[in-house]
Amino acid sequence: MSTITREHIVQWLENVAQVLAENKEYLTELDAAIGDADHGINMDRGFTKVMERLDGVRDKDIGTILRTTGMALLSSVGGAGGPLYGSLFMKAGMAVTGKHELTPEELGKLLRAAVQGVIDRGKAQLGDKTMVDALLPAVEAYEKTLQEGGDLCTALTRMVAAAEKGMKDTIPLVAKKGRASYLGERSAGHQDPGATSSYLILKALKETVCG
Amino acid sequence: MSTITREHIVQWLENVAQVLAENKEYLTELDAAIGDADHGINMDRGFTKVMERLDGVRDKDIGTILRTTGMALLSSVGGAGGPLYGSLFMKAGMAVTGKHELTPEELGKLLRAAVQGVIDRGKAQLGDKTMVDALLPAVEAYEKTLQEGGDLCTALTRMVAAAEKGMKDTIPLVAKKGRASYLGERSAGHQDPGATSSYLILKALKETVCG
Amino acid sequence: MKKLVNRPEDFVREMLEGMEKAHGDLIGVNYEPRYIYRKEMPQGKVAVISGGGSGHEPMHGGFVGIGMLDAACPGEVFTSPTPDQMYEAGKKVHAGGGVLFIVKNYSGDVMNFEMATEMLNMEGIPTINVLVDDDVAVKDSLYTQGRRGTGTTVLMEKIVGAAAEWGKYDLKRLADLARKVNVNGRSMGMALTPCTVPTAGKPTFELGEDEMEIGIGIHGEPGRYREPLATADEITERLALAIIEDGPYTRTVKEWDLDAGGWKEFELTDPPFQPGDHVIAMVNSMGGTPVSELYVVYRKLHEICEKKGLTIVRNLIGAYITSLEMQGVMITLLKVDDEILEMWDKPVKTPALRWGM
Amino acid sequence: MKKLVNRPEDFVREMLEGMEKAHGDLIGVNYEPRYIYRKEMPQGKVAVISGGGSGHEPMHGGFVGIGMLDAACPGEVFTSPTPDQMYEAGKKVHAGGGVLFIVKNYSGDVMNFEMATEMLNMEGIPTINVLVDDDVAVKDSLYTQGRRGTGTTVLMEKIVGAAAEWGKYDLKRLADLARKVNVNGRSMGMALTPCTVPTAGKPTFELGEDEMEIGIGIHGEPGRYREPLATADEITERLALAIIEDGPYTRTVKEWDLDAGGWKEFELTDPPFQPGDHVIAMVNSMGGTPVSELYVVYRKLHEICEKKGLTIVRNLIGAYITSLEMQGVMITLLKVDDEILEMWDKPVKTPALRWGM
Ligand SMILES: Nc1ncnc2c1ncn2[C@@H]1O[C@H](COP(=O)(O)OP(=O)(O)O)[C@@H](O)[C@H]1O
Ligand SMILES: Nc1ncnc2c1ncn2[C@@H]1O[C@H](COP(=O)(O)OP(=O)(O)O)[C@@H](O)[C@H]1O
Ligand SMILES: [Mg+2]
Ligand SMILES: [Mg+2]
Ligand SMILES: [Mg+2]
Ligand SMILES: [Mg+2]
Repeated sequence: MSTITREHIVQWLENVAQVLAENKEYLTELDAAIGDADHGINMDRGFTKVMERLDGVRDKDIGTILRTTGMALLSSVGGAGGPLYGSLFMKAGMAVTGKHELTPEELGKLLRAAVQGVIDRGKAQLGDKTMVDALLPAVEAYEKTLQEGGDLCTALTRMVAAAEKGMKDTIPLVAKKGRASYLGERSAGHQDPGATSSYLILKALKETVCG
Repeated sequence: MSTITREHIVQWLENVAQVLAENKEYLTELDAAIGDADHGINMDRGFTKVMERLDGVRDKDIGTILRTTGMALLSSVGGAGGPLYGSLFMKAGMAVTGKHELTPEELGKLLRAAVQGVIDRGKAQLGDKTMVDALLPAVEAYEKTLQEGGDLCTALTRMVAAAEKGMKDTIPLVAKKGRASYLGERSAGHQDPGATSSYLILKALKETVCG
Repeated sequence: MKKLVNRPEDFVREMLEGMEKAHGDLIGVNYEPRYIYRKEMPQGKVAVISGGGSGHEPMHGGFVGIGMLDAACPGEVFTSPTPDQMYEAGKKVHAGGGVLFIVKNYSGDVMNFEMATEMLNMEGIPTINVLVDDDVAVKDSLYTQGRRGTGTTVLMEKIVGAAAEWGKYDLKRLADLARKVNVNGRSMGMALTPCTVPTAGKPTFELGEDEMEIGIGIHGEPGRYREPLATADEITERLALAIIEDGPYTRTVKEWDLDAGGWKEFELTDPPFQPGDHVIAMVNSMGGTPVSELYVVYRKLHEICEKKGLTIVRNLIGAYITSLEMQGVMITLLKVDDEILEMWDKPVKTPALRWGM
Repeated sequence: MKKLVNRPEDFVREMLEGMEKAHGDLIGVNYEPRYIYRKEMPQGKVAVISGGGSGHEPMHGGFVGIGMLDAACPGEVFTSPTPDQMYEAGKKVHAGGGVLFIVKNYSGDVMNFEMATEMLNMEGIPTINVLVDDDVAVKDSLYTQGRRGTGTTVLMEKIVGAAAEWGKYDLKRLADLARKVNVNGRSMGMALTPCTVPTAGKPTFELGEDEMEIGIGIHGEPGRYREPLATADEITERLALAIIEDGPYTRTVKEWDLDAGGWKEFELTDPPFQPGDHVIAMVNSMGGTPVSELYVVYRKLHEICEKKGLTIVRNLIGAYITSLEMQGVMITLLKVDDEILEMWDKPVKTPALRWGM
């Protein structure tokens, strides 16, 4: 396995929709503890909308598919998740405009652009207890593995491991961004819902491409 | 024992105040089941007011003492209980104006006037599931016992027994007057709070006079 | 008990103190005996007074002001006020036009207001007591004391208040209008949760997570039926149809007769609603139901009324006659004619209802 | 879940349908994307628009009308609306005077409104986004995203809405006024009970019978502290002192700069309250607390303000910015000057706030 096809991307999005539907209550419960109990509901609503829109762009290039995903999320998720995941997928799409297949390096650029989109929009730093805590280490692990000569599936596997670690590492943190920040010290001891959905999305990517 | 003194009456009212304070929650619970959960609170508030006013009329005649009691209840109990018990004591007082002692017959007139005051004000009939169901049989038992030659304490004892029976007989009844009537059939199976407070008041009279 | 209270015994007094501080430009409060009164009373106007147990806020105190009530007598929570309150309030705001009492049909309210009516008339202040008994959840009137006074009270206070203020109606004409509003208004309510009287400290009844009470009054009392929880649409249909399809309702009322100088009893009959009727619709929160849910109910009510040929010409959506923090909803429909509608639209300025000024 | 709802997913839409049916003379509703708009928009007036998650009713939709908001964008319950809603609403009510967005400081609201601000300005419609961040329960601003927008939002919408309607302010002057209101307003809230998001079906947090949450926001989220239940006076004191004794508060805000055609960031500082200040006081129900309890709170608030040398010159007591059926109270104090007070007193006609017309 050394290329990512358009079919992979479509399949990935479909898998994400399914995984988020399955984890709707779990994500919402995480958000209830330190937020406002809607993250799972929001993400599920968003990817339901993505599924509706996907049919119209299935045959288009990967850039169009991902930008369409971003627009669908932007206009249906709302909350913090909407602009953040909207930016993530739109920037991801803009990084691969016109392409129908991606090399591992191109996927790396896509991922980097995606994460940068989230950071530009939300201004969160590592350790602020947000989705950035899962996304940024994940992209870095992916890039590093490729640089060190690892293959696509090794890179994706390490990416997911880093995302999982980043997600779990949010537990002791005191939130600095997002709703959880209003809780101050009380936000510590809970896993961040956004970091959790980010982990699930990256995990679905690895599983789609590499099984 | 064949006369009722002013001291008896004052003592009776004090005992009623105490008994109603003790039964405040019980009466309120009965009212919660088929009314609005305030009968015990109302009666306790009323007799607290009576106690305040009593000092000013302790040395007056029985008529004045009872009319003052009625006025105090009227301006402090509210609800249905206020005008009804207000009328009961005012009519009782008016039946014995100027008297400092009562014969058993005079007490009978007092009781009859008292009950009539309740009926005139509230228009309830026997079986409507109200305080009348305790009061009316009680007065009739008292009058009958005297007519048959019974002494005061026998008459009072039979009065209390009749009140108790009347009170308990309200349980299966469907209410026709008062708040409980809004419940229709659902009012059956519960003892009427007003009949219960009436029983307690009459019982206190017997116990004050005869022990 | 989850409430913003201090000592439960002080609840009503402290609420009144808050109202006095908040609305001192418009209203005053007398504490011994308790009543809320309008500060500036126009000479010659009939004084419109109501009262009842506390716990139904904003009714009645929140409706004292210009173009509605001139005084309100609050009892303890869910306990009718005492006759001396209505008597003193009447004397305070009487401005030469006499006094109209608006009385909700509960034995306590009826008896206490009757006594006050006697007292004021004996004092030479012409006073008429008009009843509100609009709750269709109560069926029988022949042997019982009939229907409770609920939502129509709010509408009556607005309409009759406007006629006294802006229409310059005299006492008898005002009583006629009040009676007309009463026979044309019908209500029914339901509860999702019970409520807690502060001095009692615990809920007046228990209700399972999947249950609701249909046909409640406004005193935290259980309703006519306990049923499995239903959807907003089903509940709305249940209440609306009970109101719209209610047949003629006849009862005997007892009012003070100014000419005879004593009580008179007479029959009144509510005419059923007819297709083509124009109505004011109130969707009222029982206290703890937020306005978002009321709009969900209104949406369905509007649909049902259309289907039944009733046109909603005005509406009132919010918490106007409540049972403390109870969650639930009450629907009131009042058939209007030109006179009623004209008076509804007149300006009103009270703490809880305000438009046109 | 004890609510008047049908399918939870339909809750917001059905509420909007109810509002449209109830207030069709004043407002219209667009469903795709969702926004509530004022029906008749005066030419040249700045369009004042707000929005946020649903569940805070009557805010914001209930404040659309004359002299307050021109449009409101409701998201799902407790979820910020999406940029296309604000963008379309802006295009709909823009009448040549540009658009002012009133944005509560939550990451979701801020980001979605920022995107809409960019889109409208790119479209040639001058648009400024002004923040409300008034919740003193949140202390730190240096490393976090700062204070939440809560009660001051309601007051700002009234005041800024009046300046746009009656004062004919242009966009920049209106934004200046909005900023002035924000730095002079402070709030703090508490909850006696949690609330239930319809689609979630169960309460967002659990609270024991003897506990309360202090320093809550408006999204059913837990507060800063959980404490043993206290009396109304103690709670009022806790909230009022936190507000009155709050020190200067500085944060960086990001607004669209019309001249530069891009974003600018700058610092804003809230001046602390001073003896002698005149204030508007809002005592707000979180949704399920009845008005009677609010008056008990107001009574104590009035006393505390007097003691601290603050004069309450106007008040607003009721449910204006809520968290569904949550029981609890929020206090807001806004220091006023002549300009703010003049605009407060101007007529307003919306479904939920009305006076002078
Ligand atoms: N400024 C931010 N930057 C990055 N992520 C953020 C930011 N603000 C919030 N988040 C993420 O968003 C998640 C919450 O999303 P969601 O519940 O959908 O939105 P909301 O908080 O508006 O209800 C948080 O768990 C956090 O990971
Ligand atoms: N018309 C009436 N005649 C006689 N008794 C009545 C009448 N109406 C109510 N009652 C009595 O009053 C009692 C309730 O009193 P209370 O709870 O103090 O008043 P309220 O019903 O106004 O809350 C009932 O239990 C009943 O016995
Ligand atoms: Mg959330
Ligand atoms: Mg009672
Ligand atoms: Mg009562
Ligand atoms: Mg949210």
